[in-house]
Amino acid sequence: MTDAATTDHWIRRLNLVQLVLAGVLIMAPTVWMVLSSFKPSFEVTAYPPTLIFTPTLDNYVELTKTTPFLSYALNSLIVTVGSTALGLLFGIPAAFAVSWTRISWPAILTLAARMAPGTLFLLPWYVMFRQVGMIGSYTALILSHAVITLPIVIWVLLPSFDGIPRSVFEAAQVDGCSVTRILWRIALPLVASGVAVSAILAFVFSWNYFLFALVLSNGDTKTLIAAAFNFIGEGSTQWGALMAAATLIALPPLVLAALVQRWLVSGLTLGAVKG
Amino acid sequence: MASISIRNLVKRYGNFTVIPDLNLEIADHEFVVFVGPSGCGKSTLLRIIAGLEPISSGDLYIGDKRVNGVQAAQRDIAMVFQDYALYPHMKVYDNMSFALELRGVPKAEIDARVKRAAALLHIEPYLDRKPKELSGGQRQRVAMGRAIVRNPKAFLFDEPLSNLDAKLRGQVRAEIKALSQELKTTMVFVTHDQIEAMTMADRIVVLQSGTIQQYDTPETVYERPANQFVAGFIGSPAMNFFPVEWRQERAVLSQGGTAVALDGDAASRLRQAGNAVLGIRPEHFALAADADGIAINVRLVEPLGSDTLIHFDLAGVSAIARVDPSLRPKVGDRISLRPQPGKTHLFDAANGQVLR
Amino acid sequence: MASISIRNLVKRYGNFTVIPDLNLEIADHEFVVFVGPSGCGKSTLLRIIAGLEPISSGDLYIGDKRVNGVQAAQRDIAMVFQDYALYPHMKVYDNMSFALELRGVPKAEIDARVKRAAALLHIEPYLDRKPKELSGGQRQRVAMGRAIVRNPKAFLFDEPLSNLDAKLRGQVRAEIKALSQELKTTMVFVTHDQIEAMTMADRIVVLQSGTIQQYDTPETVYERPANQFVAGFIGSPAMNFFPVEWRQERAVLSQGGTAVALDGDAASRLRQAGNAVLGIRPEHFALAADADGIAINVRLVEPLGSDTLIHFDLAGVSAIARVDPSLRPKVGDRISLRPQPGKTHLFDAANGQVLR
Amino acid sequence: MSDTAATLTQDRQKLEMAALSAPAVIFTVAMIAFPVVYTIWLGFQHFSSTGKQSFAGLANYSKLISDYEFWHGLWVTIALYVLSLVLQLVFGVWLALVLFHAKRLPGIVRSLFISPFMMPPVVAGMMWLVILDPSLGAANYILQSFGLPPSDWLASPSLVIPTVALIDSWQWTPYVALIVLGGLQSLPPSVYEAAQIDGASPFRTFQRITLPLLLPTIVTAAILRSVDLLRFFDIIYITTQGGPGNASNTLNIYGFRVGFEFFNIGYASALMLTLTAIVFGAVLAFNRLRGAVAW
Amino acid sequence: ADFDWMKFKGKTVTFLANNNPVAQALLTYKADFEKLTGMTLKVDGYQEQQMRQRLVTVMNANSDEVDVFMTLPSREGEQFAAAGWYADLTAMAKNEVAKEYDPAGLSQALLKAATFSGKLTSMPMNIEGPIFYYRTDIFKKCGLAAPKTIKDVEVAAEKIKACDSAVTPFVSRGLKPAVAYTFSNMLHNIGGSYIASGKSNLCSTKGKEALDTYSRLLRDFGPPGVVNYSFQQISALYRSGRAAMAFESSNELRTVMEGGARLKDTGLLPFPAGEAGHVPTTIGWGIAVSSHSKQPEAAWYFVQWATSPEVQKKMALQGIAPPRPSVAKDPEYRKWIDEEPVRKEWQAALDVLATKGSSEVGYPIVANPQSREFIGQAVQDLILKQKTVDQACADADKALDALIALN
Ligand SMILES: Nc1ncnc2c1ncn2[C@@H]1O[C@H](COP(=O)(O)OP(=O)(O)OP(=O)(O)O)[C@@H](O)[C@H]1O
Ligand SMILES: Nc1ncnc2c1ncn2[C@@H]1O[C@H](COP(=O)(O)OP(=O)(O)OP(=O)(O)O)[C@@H](O)[C@H]1O
Ligand SMILES: [Mg+2]
Ligand SMILES: [Mg+2]
Repeated sequence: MTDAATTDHWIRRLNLVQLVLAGVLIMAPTVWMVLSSFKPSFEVTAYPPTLIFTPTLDNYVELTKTTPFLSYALNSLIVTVGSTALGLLFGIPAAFAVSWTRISWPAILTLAARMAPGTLFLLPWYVMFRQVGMIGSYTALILSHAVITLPIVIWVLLPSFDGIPRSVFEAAQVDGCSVTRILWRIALPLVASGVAVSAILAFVFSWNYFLFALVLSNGDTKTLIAAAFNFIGEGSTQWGALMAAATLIALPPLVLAALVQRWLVSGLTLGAVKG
Repeated sequence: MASISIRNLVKRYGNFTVIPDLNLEIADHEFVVFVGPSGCGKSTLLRIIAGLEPISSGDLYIGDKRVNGVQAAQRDIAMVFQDYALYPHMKVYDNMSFALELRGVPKAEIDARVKRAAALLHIEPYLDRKPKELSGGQRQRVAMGRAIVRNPKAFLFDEPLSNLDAKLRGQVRAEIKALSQELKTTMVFVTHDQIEAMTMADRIVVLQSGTIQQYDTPETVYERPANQFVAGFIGSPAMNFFPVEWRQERAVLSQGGTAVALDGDAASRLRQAGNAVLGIRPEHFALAADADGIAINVRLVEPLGSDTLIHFDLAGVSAIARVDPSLRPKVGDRISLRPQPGKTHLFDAANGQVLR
Repeated sequence: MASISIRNLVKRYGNFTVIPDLNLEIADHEFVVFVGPSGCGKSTLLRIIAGLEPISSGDLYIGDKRVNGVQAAQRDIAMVFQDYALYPHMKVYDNMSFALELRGVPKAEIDARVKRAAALLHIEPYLDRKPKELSGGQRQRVAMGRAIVRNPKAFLFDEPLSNLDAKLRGQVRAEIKALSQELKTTMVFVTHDQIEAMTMADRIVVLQSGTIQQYDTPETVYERPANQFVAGFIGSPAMNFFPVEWRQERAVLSQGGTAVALDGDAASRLRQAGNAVLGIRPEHFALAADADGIAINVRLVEPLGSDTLIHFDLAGVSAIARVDPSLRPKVGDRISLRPQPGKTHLFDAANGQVLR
Repeated sequence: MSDTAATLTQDRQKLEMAALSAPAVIFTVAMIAFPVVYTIWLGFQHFSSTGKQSFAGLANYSKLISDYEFWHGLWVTIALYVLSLVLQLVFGVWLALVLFHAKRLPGIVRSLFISPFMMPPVVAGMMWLVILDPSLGAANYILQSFGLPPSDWLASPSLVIPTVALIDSWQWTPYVALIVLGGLQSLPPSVYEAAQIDGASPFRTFQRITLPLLLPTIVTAAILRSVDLLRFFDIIYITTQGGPGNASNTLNIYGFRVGFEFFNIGYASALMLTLTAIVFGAVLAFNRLRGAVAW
Repeated sequence: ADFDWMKFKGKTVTFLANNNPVAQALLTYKADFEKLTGMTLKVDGYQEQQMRQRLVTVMNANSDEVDVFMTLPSREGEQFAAAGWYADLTAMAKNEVAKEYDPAGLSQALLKAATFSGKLTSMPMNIEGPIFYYRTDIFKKCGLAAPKTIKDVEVAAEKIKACDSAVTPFVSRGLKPAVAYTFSNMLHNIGGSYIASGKSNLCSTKGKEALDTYSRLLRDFGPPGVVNYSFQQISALYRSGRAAMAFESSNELRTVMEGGARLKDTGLLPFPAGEAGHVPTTIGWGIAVSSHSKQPEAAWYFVQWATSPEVQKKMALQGIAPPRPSVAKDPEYRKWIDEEPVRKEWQAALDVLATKGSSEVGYPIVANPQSREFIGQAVQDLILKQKTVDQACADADKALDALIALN
């Protein structure tokens, strides 16, 4: 008994060590960022780095004072949710079709927009959306961000769909399911974890992308991320406010990730089929 | 309810031809069982009928509609998969009700049908479980249930009972048979179980390497196998084969030259052919007076309860005879056996075709 | 090579107790077969022995080492899974060689062993394929092959032959038996096939709802079932049961009151008990003179080739008799049957225990 | 007649499949067709410093071939790409496994583990700029408090690429991990039982079962990372602007500066298109690989 | 008399702003403008690089979306002017002005810097330039007086290195594109020039001396990793007390003084003189009207308001150095200046900038931004000891000659 118990124990301990190690490496800068957001601006770059300090909310107050933070956040939310939804809406069926037919050019095509440097799109899109009078509209922003979210959704879901045993789909066909039904009723629930991952990723990418908003938005539809830059500049680098902004910006994706966590812990295909 | 008709069907996987050229007519309401060695193409054929596997060439008719390109979903066929293929995310109940839901069957009726099928398959206690919480046999029964709640044009069953115990299997078998009679639905059934094949089938298709060896009623297949393959495949333990010759106006085993008593009909056929393969089923050996029969040494005894199997070597062939357990033979005993008259089979030594 | 010993084993899934309290000793080199209805806990027990399923309470010894917490990888046990669990990304060859590679067996020997197992299972042509390109039976054989290339402390087989045809199954069965004798390895084998159980086992474990009903040699289990469950479970078609009473100094069927001729021994036991359940196997009915036997109406005839089954109703019970096919009974015929003397079983009407 | 009906239905599934990918395809084409054509056109233009345009033929492309900065940028791009990709895939898979086994980790903590890539890249760059500052930064402070020699990090021409790769890996390893974690969730569990029975140690199980089964997912992650890594921009732009010297001047940084700071739009377009072609090639290669490792 | 602020009542003017302190100070009074003119001001504020990116896109698309934008004439003036993005303000600045506007009161140097081919392209919003920050306490401790010449700076650096090893003696910009800003000041002080007879002139004696001195100061007395240093790092280093001398923008005063640690021990000077005396770099943000604007007059009203003495005084009180000497002398502003000694020194330095300044940062050519790259490259090569001075200047000259030829 002791033998087995100790091996088990050691394995668990090893895991714990790795977990802590990974945690420290990954989170230290993040922690540094969050702590910095509670420091007076000049203390952020103090040397030696201060660990003990009197926390202050000044940076956050500053933030709300100098930028219409909430309305930017709302803009960001609209654009991000919109483009994530659009990405999922277009991407899920496409990923399914690509996985089913094993014809991969549509997946590669959607990625094409990600292969080109984003700056390449600025001018043409500005011209294009101006042509139809959509500069500054949420629609233009959502569409442009969907170009980012779509390939993420497709590519993240591809291996998940590939992993579902074919015979489950076949059973559904025999049951009288159309392809679309198979997708929604059978395949989708089985790739829940993939959908969760792709949704998180699409959200984060869209949320943090500023280049397109730079030219396609106007003062009213500017996204939060563009505001973060405003704290960097000659004579105006406000470290504290920047860190506070970054902390607040990182918060929604973090909350989203925590929310969809439970979809990440699945293992549904167990027991479906032999083989 | 529909007939199924397969014409000049060819199926290949890449270079590998599973079915070289197959013709088969299954009448409306008929209960047909496919048997054949593992890998001979039974599942493939079923999947082709279901519309899950494209045809390399040839035609497939269901009713009198050519369905070559028709999608599985449109064929209105129910199928039990060899590997179950349950929906992992659905509870047992939903696995079974899914197809009905799709067809817009009213809730109450769905419920009634699912409950009935569940009762029939003894899976009522598990309706609320997910497939992964079931045992192998239970999963198989769910797969079965998923098919039988429906009322399709045809049922296709791919070894649906292989993981059930004899008793349950007997029950379910009877239920399927009753179902087929009640619904008058065409049924195609793949099984490795001879008893299943014999008791359920209106007709049996014996397949080998994708070609039909015989397509006839169970009795005919058993009693008048078309060739040596069928003869050897159907029946358990398998038929014993001995090369025989017509020598000096009597039938003798080619190896060793022991004389075998054949009835007149068989003897005349052998005389004509000169040499042949003689087939005798284990249960068609009778104990004989010493002079009359062939003396053998008991090499192994397998008591099955209801019968006892005697293994022995004869003319270079390892053979089996099935005898009454009351006989209690012992290893090393020397006994004398002879084929029951009228129960012997003769096959062409070259191509295995039965000699008639 | 090792004995397996299970003491006071309890296994629960959540609230659901699969195995309430189980004790079992499997000797070194022994070939034990588990049988029991679907869902009775056979696979669970196998998985516990393999170390794949944690124990709720109790102890498990392999050899004389307590292995409760030992990981499966350390137990040195080979197992064939009911659902195959092949490695989908490996070719058949690699599926089979993997375990040997892990053990650092030299390449040449690996090759020899894999080739041998493949030959034995008739899967040589598929060594280069991936599992998804195989038929059901072929996959099952690969699963089998993966186990038998090894030389472990014990083999665990979970219905390893269920998808094979009778002929192949017979061959593989014989090979496994030979293997077990050659390697002298402890074997635990789950099957639904009675013939498999009877022919292979040194001892049979009959399980029901996670409890052992009988643990004995095949003959004993067949001939002297410990209780009505075992009696009904072993044998195919199943034993017929009729409630009987001792009335006016003779045995009569409780329902209808028809007299049954029992041999002296059985009669005295029934007299003592007053009432009981009479068990007669289908093959233990003999045709009787009209006066002697019990007259029945043939309800259904099932010709199996080697035998014929007659279904009939008696004393409210639907019963089966197995008779010689030469009899050619027809539905509606009225015939007279009697139990063969010394072949009847009597069970306590209340708890099903055999009356001795 | 029945034949045509049959063919119609036969094609129907193909049609349905096409219908499923149609929205994505149409949307993408609608969004990128114009920019791509426009950029290709720009690539053939010459912009004089006075803003006059003229047709330049292949001049921009021939300039490319003789442009030392281009070749240097290509080298920097590839070095950074390979280094970062390897780091991120290796540690991403590791992190995914660690997280996968830490089943009882509360959701919020788990999402903290993947938080770095949720941080805006600009902020991440700024942050690392401070942390890695040779005089002021926490990194050297920590090194020195352990008695280790300080390092110049981003300021050393020989260290800048590894350092930038490390920063990028800090940020994006969790992203790879998340993708791989999604893949891990969908692996068939029974296979692991079989591996245990076969006597595979945890390491061997990983090497022979998990890794090959995960390969399609890993390749996917590699594809998604490739399209970003080959266009390496944000972190360099924030931290070194391509320096010291041109030690971290990737093609994308170079192209951006040529276009938006030096206003040579024609040449910038040629640069960007070349870069796009390189990314496209990488994606095609990986897509091939994806087909090869599918199971 | 007949100037009517309300002339364009009801119109909307869009202003693309660089979200820096200058714009921030200005936009505090946005409501005043709207009240005064009855116009609506739509502000679109971005960080500098982003603003430029947006501007380039908008202008390239010939869009009228932006009426007014902020610009750095010293950097992109030539380029934007060549591309025709600036509306010509010459006439409007003469005729369309309110009486109190006083265009002549603006820094003439800055106005000149914003004039290209005779066209006035933008009005100055502020004045700024690199100045010399030094630690009076350390200088005292090491027995040093405030440096008067570049030589003094070198000597001081040497001494400080010996006397207080914990601090970095001298810090300035080392980041490639940022170098030109400070380096130009040194070059001009030494008496060098970028271009002589149409050729790049870095390999002249003075040019080489400037390159050598600048890079030597940073290499021998600067912080490790100075090649990545720009205003952020310099301010942070100096503010935390770890640098004795810093050569950095006047704008950074606020950042440097944050937290108050440097308030009492900092001295400010124009960068010490060279052989050519003081030729400080003086630049300023300008505010320009887009040539694509559909309402240049209305836009001009905003420009005029933003650069009016009244508004600039208000901005000055928020620490934005005014490009109008008159404002710098305003009593209210003086009072604010006198509140802190550093402010006094700061203003004194700025006064020198205003009078003696040159706005030449990098090469006075269309490809100015690109020219800064090569200057930076040369300095970095020297700091990193990858080239000799001769090599570095020769390489730079070669590249810059090609650039000049493109003009
Ligand atoms: N994960 C689970 N959760 C709940 N119940 C389970 C789970 N796994 C198995 N069971 C139940 O435990 C019982 C025993 O299962 P087991 O697989 O051992 O049966 P078995 O004897 O192998 O049956 P079969 O012959 O059908 O394979 C079954 O009733 C099954 O429903
Ligand atoms: N995807 C495939 N690629 C290549 N060969 C295949 C593929 N699928 C099946 N086969 C081969 O086709 C033959 C027929 O397979 P099929 O599944 O129809 O056999 P089966 O008669 O159902 O056998 P079993 O009784 O073992 O289930 C087999 O030899 C199998 O190896
Ligand atoms: Mg099959
Ligand atoms: Mg089981």
